[in-house]
Amino acid sequence: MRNVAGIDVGTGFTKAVVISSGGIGERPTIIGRGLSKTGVNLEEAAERALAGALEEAQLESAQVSYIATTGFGRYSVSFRDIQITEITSGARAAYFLYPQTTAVLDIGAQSTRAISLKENGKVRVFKTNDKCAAGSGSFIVRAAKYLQIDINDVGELALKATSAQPISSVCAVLAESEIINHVSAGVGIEDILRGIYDSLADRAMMLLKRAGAGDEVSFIGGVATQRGMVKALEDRLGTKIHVPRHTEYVCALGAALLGLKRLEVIVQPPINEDRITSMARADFD
Amino acid sequence: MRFAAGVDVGSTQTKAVVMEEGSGIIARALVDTGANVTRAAKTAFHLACHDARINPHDVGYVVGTGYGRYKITFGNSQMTEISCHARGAHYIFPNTRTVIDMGGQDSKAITVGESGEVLDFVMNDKCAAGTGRFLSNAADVMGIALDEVGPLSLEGKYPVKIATVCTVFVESDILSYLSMGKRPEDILRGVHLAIAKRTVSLARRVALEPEITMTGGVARNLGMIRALEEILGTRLQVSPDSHFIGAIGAALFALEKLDQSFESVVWRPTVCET
Amino acid sequence: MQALSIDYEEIIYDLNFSTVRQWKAAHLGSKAIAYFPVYAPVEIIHACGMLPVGLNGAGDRLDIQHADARFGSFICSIVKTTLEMGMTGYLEPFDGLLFSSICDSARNLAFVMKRNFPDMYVDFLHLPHNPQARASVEFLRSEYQRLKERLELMSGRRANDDALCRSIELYNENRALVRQLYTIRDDMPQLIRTSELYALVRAGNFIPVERHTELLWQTLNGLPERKTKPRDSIRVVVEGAFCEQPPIDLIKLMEEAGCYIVDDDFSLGHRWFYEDVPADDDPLTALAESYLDRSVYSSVRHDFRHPRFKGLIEKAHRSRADAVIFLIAKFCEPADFDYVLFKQELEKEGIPHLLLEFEEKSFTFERLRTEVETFVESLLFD
Amino acid sequence: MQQTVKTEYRSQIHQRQKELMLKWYERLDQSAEMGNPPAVSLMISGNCVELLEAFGAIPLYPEVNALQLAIRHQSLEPILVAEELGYAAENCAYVKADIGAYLKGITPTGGRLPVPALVLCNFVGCNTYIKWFEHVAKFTGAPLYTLDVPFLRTDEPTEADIGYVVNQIVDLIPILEEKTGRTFDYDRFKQAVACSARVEELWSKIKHLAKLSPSPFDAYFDAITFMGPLYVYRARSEGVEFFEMALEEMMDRVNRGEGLYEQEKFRLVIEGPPPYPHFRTFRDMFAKWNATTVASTYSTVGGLWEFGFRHDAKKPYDSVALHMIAQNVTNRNYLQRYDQIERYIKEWNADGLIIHFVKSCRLFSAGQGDMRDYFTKTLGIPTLYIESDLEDPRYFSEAQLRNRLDAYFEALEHHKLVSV
Repeated sequence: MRNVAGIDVGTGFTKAVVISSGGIGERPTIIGRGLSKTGVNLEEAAERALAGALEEAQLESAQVSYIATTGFGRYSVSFRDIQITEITSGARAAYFLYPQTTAVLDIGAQSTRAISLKENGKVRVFKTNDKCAAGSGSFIVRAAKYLQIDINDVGELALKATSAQPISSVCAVLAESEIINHVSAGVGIEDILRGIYDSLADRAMMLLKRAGAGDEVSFIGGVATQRGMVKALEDRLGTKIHVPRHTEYVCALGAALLGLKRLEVIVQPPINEDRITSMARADFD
Repeated sequence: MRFAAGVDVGSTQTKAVVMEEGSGIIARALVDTGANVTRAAKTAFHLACHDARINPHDVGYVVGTGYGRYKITFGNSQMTEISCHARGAHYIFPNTRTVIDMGGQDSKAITVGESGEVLDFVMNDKCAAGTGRFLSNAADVMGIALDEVGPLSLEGKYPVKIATVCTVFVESDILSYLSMGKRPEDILRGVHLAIAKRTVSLARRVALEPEITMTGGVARNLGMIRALEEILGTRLQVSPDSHFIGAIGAALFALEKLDQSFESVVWRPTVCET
Repeated sequence: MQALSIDYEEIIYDLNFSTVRQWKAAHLGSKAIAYFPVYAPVEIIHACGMLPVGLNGAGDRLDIQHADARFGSFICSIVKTTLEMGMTGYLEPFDGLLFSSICDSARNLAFVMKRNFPDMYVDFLHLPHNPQARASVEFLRSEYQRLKERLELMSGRRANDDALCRSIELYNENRALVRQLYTIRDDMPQLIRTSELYALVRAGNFIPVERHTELLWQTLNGLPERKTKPRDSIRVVVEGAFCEQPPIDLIKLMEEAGCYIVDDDFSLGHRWFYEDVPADDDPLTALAESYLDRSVYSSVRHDFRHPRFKGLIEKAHRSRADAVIFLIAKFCEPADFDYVLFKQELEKEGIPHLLLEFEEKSFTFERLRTEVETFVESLLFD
Repeated sequence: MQQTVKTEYRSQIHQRQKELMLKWYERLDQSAEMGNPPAVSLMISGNCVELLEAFGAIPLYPEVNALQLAIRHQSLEPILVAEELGYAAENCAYVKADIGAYLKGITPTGGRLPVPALVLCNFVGCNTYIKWFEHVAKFTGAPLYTLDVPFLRTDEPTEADIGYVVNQIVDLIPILEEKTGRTFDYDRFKQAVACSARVEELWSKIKHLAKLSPSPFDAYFDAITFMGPLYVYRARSEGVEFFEMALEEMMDRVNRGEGLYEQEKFRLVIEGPPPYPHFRTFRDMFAKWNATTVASTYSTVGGLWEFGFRHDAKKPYDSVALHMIAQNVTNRNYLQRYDQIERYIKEWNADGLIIHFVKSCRLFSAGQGDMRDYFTKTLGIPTLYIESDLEDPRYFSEAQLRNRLDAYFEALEHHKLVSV
């Protein structure tokens, strides 16, 4: 049994997951999670998140054999063994949680990503939408702030919409003006919110199509917790989508899983010493 | 005694100004626009009347301007904020030839003629990049009060280079500079310079002749004024009433309507847009 | 010969064009002609005793303060930085500007430059889009002739056939050396990093061809002594940056992320014939024929006898590439259009690909880094 | 106080135009069904429809289809289809709508569109055309030929330019014979060129009527009505009849002193293509201020005739070549466009200039900021610069455009008062 940690250093929060490898042929299990606010010192944030996860797992830090980092601060954690992008790790976690997944949709505060997977869970094609924040979660955050609604209630409210109002602006900030217009025209808040989800969902669908994704979609990232968004996507796909329960930990989990793979390679005598030492990155399978 | 008023409904704040014939500005009011534009306009107008100690019914003419001008139900007519800013700036600084206006969501530059008329103008397009919102976002991310970012930026000696002009993405730019250990004043100085460059680049589309007057909410930010002056290589005129200038211009147009012996410059009946 | 201590990066990002100023100081009364990418007949400029200089934009060294007001949204950076350089005096070392029919933005730029800099000689070449027409060689020859006469007038020096042939031979040698370096990189990418080769080749835009040829020899001769271990990287062909040039840090980033770039279309302007130009017969005809029949394809050269997507597939196979990375300048419409057909053909062939967008003026690449690393991870962990 | 604005007039020619365009779509449908008449894809810009007429072939203009989709609010769906294929947000939306519509089988009238016998890319200035037609050929499997027209980089076309184009037309004849299965009829070619010359004369006369105040029509919004017949039927008798009728109708209006409004308040020149997806809304923004367009560059995309050029039946090859090289706005260089606009402002007696930047089209839009600079700073013409798109409905911000236009007209009104 070996314990591996994955740490996702995100812009807002840093998340850590510790997994235990289990026996041969068994699925690894999650034994601890930790969360910390990222702030300005990324290394410290990673330490705090990891400490939280270790506490839950009732482990000492020495009992962790391997640490993989992911997220925007993946290079800032000096005690890591390897860094992996959040796209690769998110996809791996979704595949672990829902093995039938053919596509992963990841909508965070600042970007939307669509990833299509191969049958073995590897990334096949990914498309990101990060030129402009229009298609990202910050769109919702701003709308909620403007409409003076708790962000956690937005998803539920949108479900009550009867006639969604389209949002056409391409800029997340200027979309606020459109929202003002709707509000002052007496449009219900639910209908406006639903319009925002529709707009986001349309952009996400375009990315999924461009990535050539199949029908089994797993939805991760901060926005995945919002039921209004899930509904808007399901309407468009005509099918249910998978949403992990602890969506914020997904990338950390994926990093841990990939770290475990890497660990398995290392513990066996390397076939080609040269290759391993000179490698820029590791072979997970 | 005859009174006229101008109401400027902006994206973040609504401003009202009451003027009295012969004596100029007698009252001002400012409220947050919020979700109900019509109510905000009415509130600002009534507050200004209250401040002037007059009955709203005594106001002979009201001109609405700004983004939400068509939502003003009690107004007599509307003018665009471009005409109003030119007029208002000219009233306060008669030698004004260029107005640079920086508001919450848009920036504009206006060339003004000798009688306060608009000769030429440009506005930023479709994207809130480089507007006042950019600054308030930066302030939010850094956890600094909005009215402190300007003064603080003036202490920055080694301004960072800001890569993005997107108001949303600048957040991560700032975060990564913070995590690199950059000093907040240097980051803010970088942010101010980035916005100033973008604004000047916009303003260069018009003739940009002195005297240049800066209006709009951002004109209260000393850091921004200095950054603009640095890039323009010239001084800016800034009035303590900078954020009221649109409303002042509107009130001036309203004053003209009171007395038909004034040449009517522009007269549009209220058109229901919806 | 000077040792290999030249800072190529300094040369290619030098806004003051010191190399051009030095050349002009050493050749009093001589003129320098700057050409906009991609296909400029440098031989003709050279034969008239002038220094041809490639305009490659301004990278991240120049803030765009004036040009945004002239070229609005949805226009690529190199168009704006070129105008900005003019408006801020950086084009002062040049006596003329040469544009050609590569895209609509560049074409309009040529005439905007003409209006804003009335004292500068600005010319525009129409390069034929219909190579299968019988008359295309003759037409292009007449176009080159028109240019030559104009340049002769400026330089006061006749470019006779002998001079032209000599220039052609000089550039033939130079291009042959560049091709050789490309071949070596393709065989042994560990010997010469792309960021190094890129700077070396691009430097040729700013220095006399004779000097550049020396530098190419020097690098080539030094390669056998290099002892670098191969890295476990994927082999990629980079396509799409034929005009506006990516920041060199972005190329380095791709290498760090685990890519061996084994073929590319960077700085095409300097190496756009894949064979020598015959220098025996009528040289202007030889140059015209070579553009039509021997030039490297790109998204702005049109020849429907040889579709570009076939060219890319051949290139990928020839260089045994694992993948193709499209590195396309933001708002480069020709490259954006080609991407659609390229993508279809690559998918038919089962060649993985990634689309990246850049601007010459970018200096932070976090998003691009994530994309390249993910792409490499998706191939390496297969 | 609801102000009712009369935004356009409807009359005989509008009816006739509809009939003619419907007939064109019927013939295309027939071509799709039976391969007869053969259809050849052609670009509007500086088109050589006379040449097709010599083979009895029918032109298939993708821009017309694209703009028809946009006017009918049907362009977004095909644009999204194309973007799924990998077309970029900034790629020309005409192309995206056309390709997407082809793949989805969407046509403006619901009828069929033929696979062309030849995709004839008349390269006239617009580099996007080359890509567009390459893609059309790839997706439809139709053969492709590029007729390369040298860009007008000198004041006048050179001998070499004309020779090169004439030479290619001669090259093209056997190719068209092979692909259309029709022999080249030289007499018909000359006849077609003669028809064009007559239409050009009539159209030019109509355009000159806009010099009068009030102008009997809007040379931007109403000019669109003339463009269909002008490009599809120019080289045929239907075209001549249409334009005879149009001139007569316009003369009647002039004689009655009829303009678009009771009082024509502003006379404008507009540069750039219109926002077809919001055509009516956009027009209303001008009508609200009683503004009439008296001249526009967009109406000279297919040909620039108001300054005197005509096709010439005595020199059919040379005049077709000349038209393509030098007598349409797209193949003329940018500074020649400045001159064209300057002439419009002076000779058509305009109050100001509106520059409409469209995201799709760099040919039109790259450098319009410099154009703005020239007209405002060098010539002192009140100029407004606005942005949207000709095909993509997502790039139209009604509130912003209205705001800018209102401010512009407020300033113009003041300007007029001051100068009186």
